[in-house]
Amino acid sequence: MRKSRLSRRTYLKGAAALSGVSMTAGCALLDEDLGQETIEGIPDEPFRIAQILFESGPAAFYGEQAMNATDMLVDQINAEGGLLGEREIEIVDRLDEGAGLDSLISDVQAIAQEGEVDMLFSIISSAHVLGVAPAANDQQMPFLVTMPGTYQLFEENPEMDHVVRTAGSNASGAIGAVRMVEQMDDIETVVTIDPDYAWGHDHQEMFETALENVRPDIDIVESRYPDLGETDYSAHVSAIASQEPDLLFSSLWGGDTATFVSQGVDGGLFDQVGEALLIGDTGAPLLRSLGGDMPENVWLGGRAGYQPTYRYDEDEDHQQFVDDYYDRYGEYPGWGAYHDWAGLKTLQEGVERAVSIIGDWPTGDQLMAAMNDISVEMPHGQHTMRGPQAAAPAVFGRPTEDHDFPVDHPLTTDFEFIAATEVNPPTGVPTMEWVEEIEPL
Amino acid sequence: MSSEPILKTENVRKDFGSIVAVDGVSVEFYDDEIVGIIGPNGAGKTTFTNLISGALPLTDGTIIFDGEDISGLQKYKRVRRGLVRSFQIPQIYDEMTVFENMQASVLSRKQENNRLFTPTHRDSASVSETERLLELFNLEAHADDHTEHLPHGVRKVLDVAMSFALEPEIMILDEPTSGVGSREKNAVMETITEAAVEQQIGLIFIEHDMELIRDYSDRIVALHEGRVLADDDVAAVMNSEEVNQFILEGGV
Amino acid sequence: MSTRLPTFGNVGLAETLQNRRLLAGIVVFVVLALYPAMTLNAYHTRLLTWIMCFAIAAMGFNIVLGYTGLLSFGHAAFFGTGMYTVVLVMGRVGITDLVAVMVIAMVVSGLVGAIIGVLTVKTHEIYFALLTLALAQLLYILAVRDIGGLTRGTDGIGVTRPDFFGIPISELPAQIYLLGFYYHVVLVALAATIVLLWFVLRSPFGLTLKMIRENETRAEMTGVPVLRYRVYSMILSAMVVGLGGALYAVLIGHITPEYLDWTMSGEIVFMALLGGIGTFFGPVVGAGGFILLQELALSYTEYWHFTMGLVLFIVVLTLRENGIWGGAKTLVERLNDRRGEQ
Amino acid sequence: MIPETLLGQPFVLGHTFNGLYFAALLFFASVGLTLVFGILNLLNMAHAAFYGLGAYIAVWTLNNIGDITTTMVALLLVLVIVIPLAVFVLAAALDKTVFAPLYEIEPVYQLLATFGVILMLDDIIKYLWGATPISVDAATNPSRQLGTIDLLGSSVSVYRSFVILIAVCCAVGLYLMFVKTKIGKISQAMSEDYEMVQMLGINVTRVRVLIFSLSIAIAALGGALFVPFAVATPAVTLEYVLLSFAVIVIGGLGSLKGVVVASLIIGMVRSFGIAYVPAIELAIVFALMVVVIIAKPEGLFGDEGVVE
Repeated sequence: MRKSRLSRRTYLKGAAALSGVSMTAGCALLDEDLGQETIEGIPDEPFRIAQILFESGPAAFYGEQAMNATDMLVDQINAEGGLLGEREIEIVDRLDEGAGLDSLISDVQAIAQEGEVDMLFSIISSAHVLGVAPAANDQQMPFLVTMPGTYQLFEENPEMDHVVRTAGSNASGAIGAVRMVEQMDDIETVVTIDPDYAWGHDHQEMFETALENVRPDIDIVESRYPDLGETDYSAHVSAIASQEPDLLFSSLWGGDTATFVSQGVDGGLFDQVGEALLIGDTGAPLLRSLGGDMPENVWLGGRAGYQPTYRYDEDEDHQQFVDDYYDRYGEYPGWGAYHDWAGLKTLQEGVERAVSIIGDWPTGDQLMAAMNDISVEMPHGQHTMRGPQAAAPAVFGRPTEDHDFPVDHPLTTDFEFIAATEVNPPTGVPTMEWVEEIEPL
Repeated sequence: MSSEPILKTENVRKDFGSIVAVDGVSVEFYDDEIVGIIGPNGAGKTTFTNLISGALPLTDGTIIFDGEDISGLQKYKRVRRGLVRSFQIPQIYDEMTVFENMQASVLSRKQENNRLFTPTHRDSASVSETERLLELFNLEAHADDHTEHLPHGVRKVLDVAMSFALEPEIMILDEPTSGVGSREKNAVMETITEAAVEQQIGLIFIEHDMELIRDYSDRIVALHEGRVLADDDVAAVMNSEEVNQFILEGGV
Repeated sequence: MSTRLPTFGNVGLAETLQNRRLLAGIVVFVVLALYPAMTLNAYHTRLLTWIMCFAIAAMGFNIVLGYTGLLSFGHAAFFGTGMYTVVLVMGRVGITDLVAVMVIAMVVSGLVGAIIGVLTVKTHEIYFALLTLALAQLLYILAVRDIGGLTRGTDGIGVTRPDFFGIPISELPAQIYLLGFYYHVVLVALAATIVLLWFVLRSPFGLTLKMIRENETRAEMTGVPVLRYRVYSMILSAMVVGLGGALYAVLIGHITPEYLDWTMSGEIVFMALLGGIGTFFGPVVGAGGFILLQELALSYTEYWHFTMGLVLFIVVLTLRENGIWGGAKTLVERLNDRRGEQ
Repeated sequence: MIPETLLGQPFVLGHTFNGLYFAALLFFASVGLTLVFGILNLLNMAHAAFYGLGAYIAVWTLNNIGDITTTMVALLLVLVIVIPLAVFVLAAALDKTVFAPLYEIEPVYQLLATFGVILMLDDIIKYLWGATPISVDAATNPSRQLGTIDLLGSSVSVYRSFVILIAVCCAVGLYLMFVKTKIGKISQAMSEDYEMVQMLGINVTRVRVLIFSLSIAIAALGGALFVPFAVATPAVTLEYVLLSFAVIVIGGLGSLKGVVVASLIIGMVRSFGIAYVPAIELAIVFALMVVVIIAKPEGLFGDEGVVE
């Protein structure tokens, strides 16, 4: 949805590109004398963000959480005066990913053309980010990517200097799961079930490859790929139950996990499997929608510790975030909310860092450069950017009914934490090459 | 009469399930005669013409055209050889003009359907031939009209004219005057037969109107229950006892 | 007997009319060609490129619906084939010249068109629509499931920019490439498609397709090998639609199987119908109308599906095969008539 | 490779049960489509959208009914009687307004106009219930409350058995309606010769509204029964539009028997397909559709009238 058709301004960005001005890239920018490119002082108008997310379709599950968290956090930041306490943030536009890639790219073009937006923010779909990010980068339009996990984003487009991603890549979830299995006893057979698109296939491939390295004694006896948005898993459930595997691994996410688990419970699936590792982005809203149906022999988690109960008592910021969110929306934040929280935190830090180095409000290029190699404090500890890409740890927990929160659905407890260094490739190493060489701990 | 028949059916048979619609019909047709086909409803007249034109596959028997067996030949190939039919209900192209309808036939006869780049209105050869044909059939006044709203009689004439444009050796007309006002019937038949004689086209026509049959046929084939009841000159057939019993009195 | 050209007075009239149309066409072409340089508006230029790609596709589609009279719900197959051919030819085969890539995309789409054409040749009306839909959907599943390992499933594949006759033009900055160069390539492709189809559809070949549309039995009984011409029509249509898809692939830069899905076919049908399937320029107008309408609806409401659905519903019920282009033409004719009377 | 355990009897039974359940849902989604086409000559692409609508209405009702009642009988009555009845009334109103002009136009235009209706209905659902998938709360969810029973060594969902039973009743009911009742006989006559029935002085509009609304109500019934075991998502509509077309094409347009047989075929193909050849399961359905249209365009039972 594009609410604003802002007045057309002079064609600044495009003209710069047309006249062939080459932009200096990366951190080098920060070290140089940037006199004429900087803007004097802090601009009067707010920092304008266009948010891209699903407002329709199955993935609106995340879109809604992300939108809620962003609205809440922006209000909070602005209540303190805004970025640096001086410049307010305004969400001037929201683009619906449900409109498809054509519309997204064309709208990004329009936004860049109008020059009335300072940064693009969020985005959910891996397929979309692979199309939109290069297009935004071509327009030299800053783009802070918060949710999609595809490891191909920067590996396929290594040149992008106007894009950063504050979410860990899907490697952290898949390899985190392998690290979990590594420590488990009595596991001989595994069945995997993942959604039938690159997200699912990537997860399965990384999981299988790495598991072969660290636990060659374990067999993956079957791999299933239901459609994204499948409404009836009963055939899959029967087929998996018949295998009676020691472990079930799944990267199904959002509503798909909910449907799968509830139909699995119905078909007695979790009595037939030893343990289940559900690493799709699963959080409090999922547990809420499942009600009392969550079996006990599952591990929930994956990239980053995005569970409201994780270090709730130890981390004041986290506690405040969770409570505020609950007060405002009547439910606990899910992964979509946490992802955008990490994004906004990184933006705040990036602005501070840039200003402390150059002494002036940064241009878009400088801001993006400043967000490279930065780290922010998140519930799971330091959330570190390696270049433009975040390296997140993996956290897993058990569902429990036994908690002090004012909701009658299970939340997670008994957390296992796996450090970011264990579940992310070193800087510069392609993900799949690293996965193939992974070694036992 | 020419010595060799242009079209010959040998023991042609057609079954629909257990019903035998055409039961071993053998007839010869020549390119310089007009043959009327008569018979009560259900006698197999239309099925017989459909077999000849290829609209229906034969159950048994042979169809010889111009000395060659065409029993299994595709419809359009029979047309290209000169075996053409018109329809009881006019089959014309509704959303096209009369001129285009006619030119479509002319171009198809010349097998120029695959020409890609000359606009049809610039193709002077087919344009002038189309005009000549329209004049011949008194259709030039309607040349630019869409055929959809034309009076039935005009549509009927156009249908027949389009078949003439194919320059056939022999032409089958399925009730050429059905739906035409009784006063115009003779005029329509007159136009058709004159054109046929002029261009040396053999005619086969199915008709219920016995007067037209008597006036315009050289020969009559009478069908009854899928078989040939009589095949002779007009007077002989009309006076045949069997024909009178089964067809003429039966009230067609 | 052939003394008759003059009696058809409208030939002369048509000639003048055509010249006026030709003139108008040239003016439009020149204005469009100069537009990016004059306005430097990247958004408009991109939007125009987008519209022109789909205008080509919609015109190609209308060969089957408007001229041959068959509603295909599977033209996404050709559009998507054009797109994926570009990616695969550039990525896997290593051919990077724009013209070569486009020609190959057309040939491959034409082949797919031949196969689908042959398989559907004996069906009509809804059976034809549903059969084309099912066949295209098979192709879609092939791409989604990444069978053969070519498509990378729903995440799709990125497209690099092709060069032009050995000039390494792909190294230009994106803006200059798309606005300065590629826009004009698409414009020329659209102009060429219009001119070519203008002649083809007025030729005996085009008349033959119309014969099939109006009365297949009669066409057959006039000696036309109907089945063969239906396949020809499908091949020609597939090639043009494939060209549209191939051009669009470079513009969008990233391809997903969505472009093979039946809803994509629905969009192409929608465009042609909106503009007017009974008119030559209708599909071009329809592509523009559809995309502008969608952009407009998207900018004012999140309920843009409703808006589009309502428009489709109303167009089908009121304008039918005339579409907005045919409707506008009728309106102009009526106004002219009235002026004539006064 | 098929693991041997998969061929064991309990699992074949399990897949058969899943297939029957899926066939039941397909039957609900497609039977009205084929009846409306066969009797009223309307090809309503938007038909399955009412399946989606039924699902949303059911989810909404069940999630709000908790304060009034949680009795199982009441919940099931809501799904089987109340919701279809409400949609029946809605459909009657739509028939008189939105769909009335569509009866007059060519099938090809019907297809396109009703494609527009899908788009509109899509957004109406989104406006009313949002785009996030919703599931039925456990407390008022018959599927979860009824649980499972052991049958021949495998656990069988009670609720899903109930859905299959309703589908069988529905099919038998329709059959009886067509052969026994006057309205059924008129409908059959209409499918053969609409004009003739009109000329006999029968109020065809009333029959039309009845058949149309009944058909839509059955689709909504299917959606309502579907949702307790699954979730309501906007994608349900489009999925079932395609599948229901596959069903009626394979079964033969306008044939009740065809819908039953084709639903069973596709249900089984999907169930066993997902279990044994998951990668090409959906491809099998479309391949089947292609083969049927090419080899026998009238479908398996398409040339035999509504109930032959």
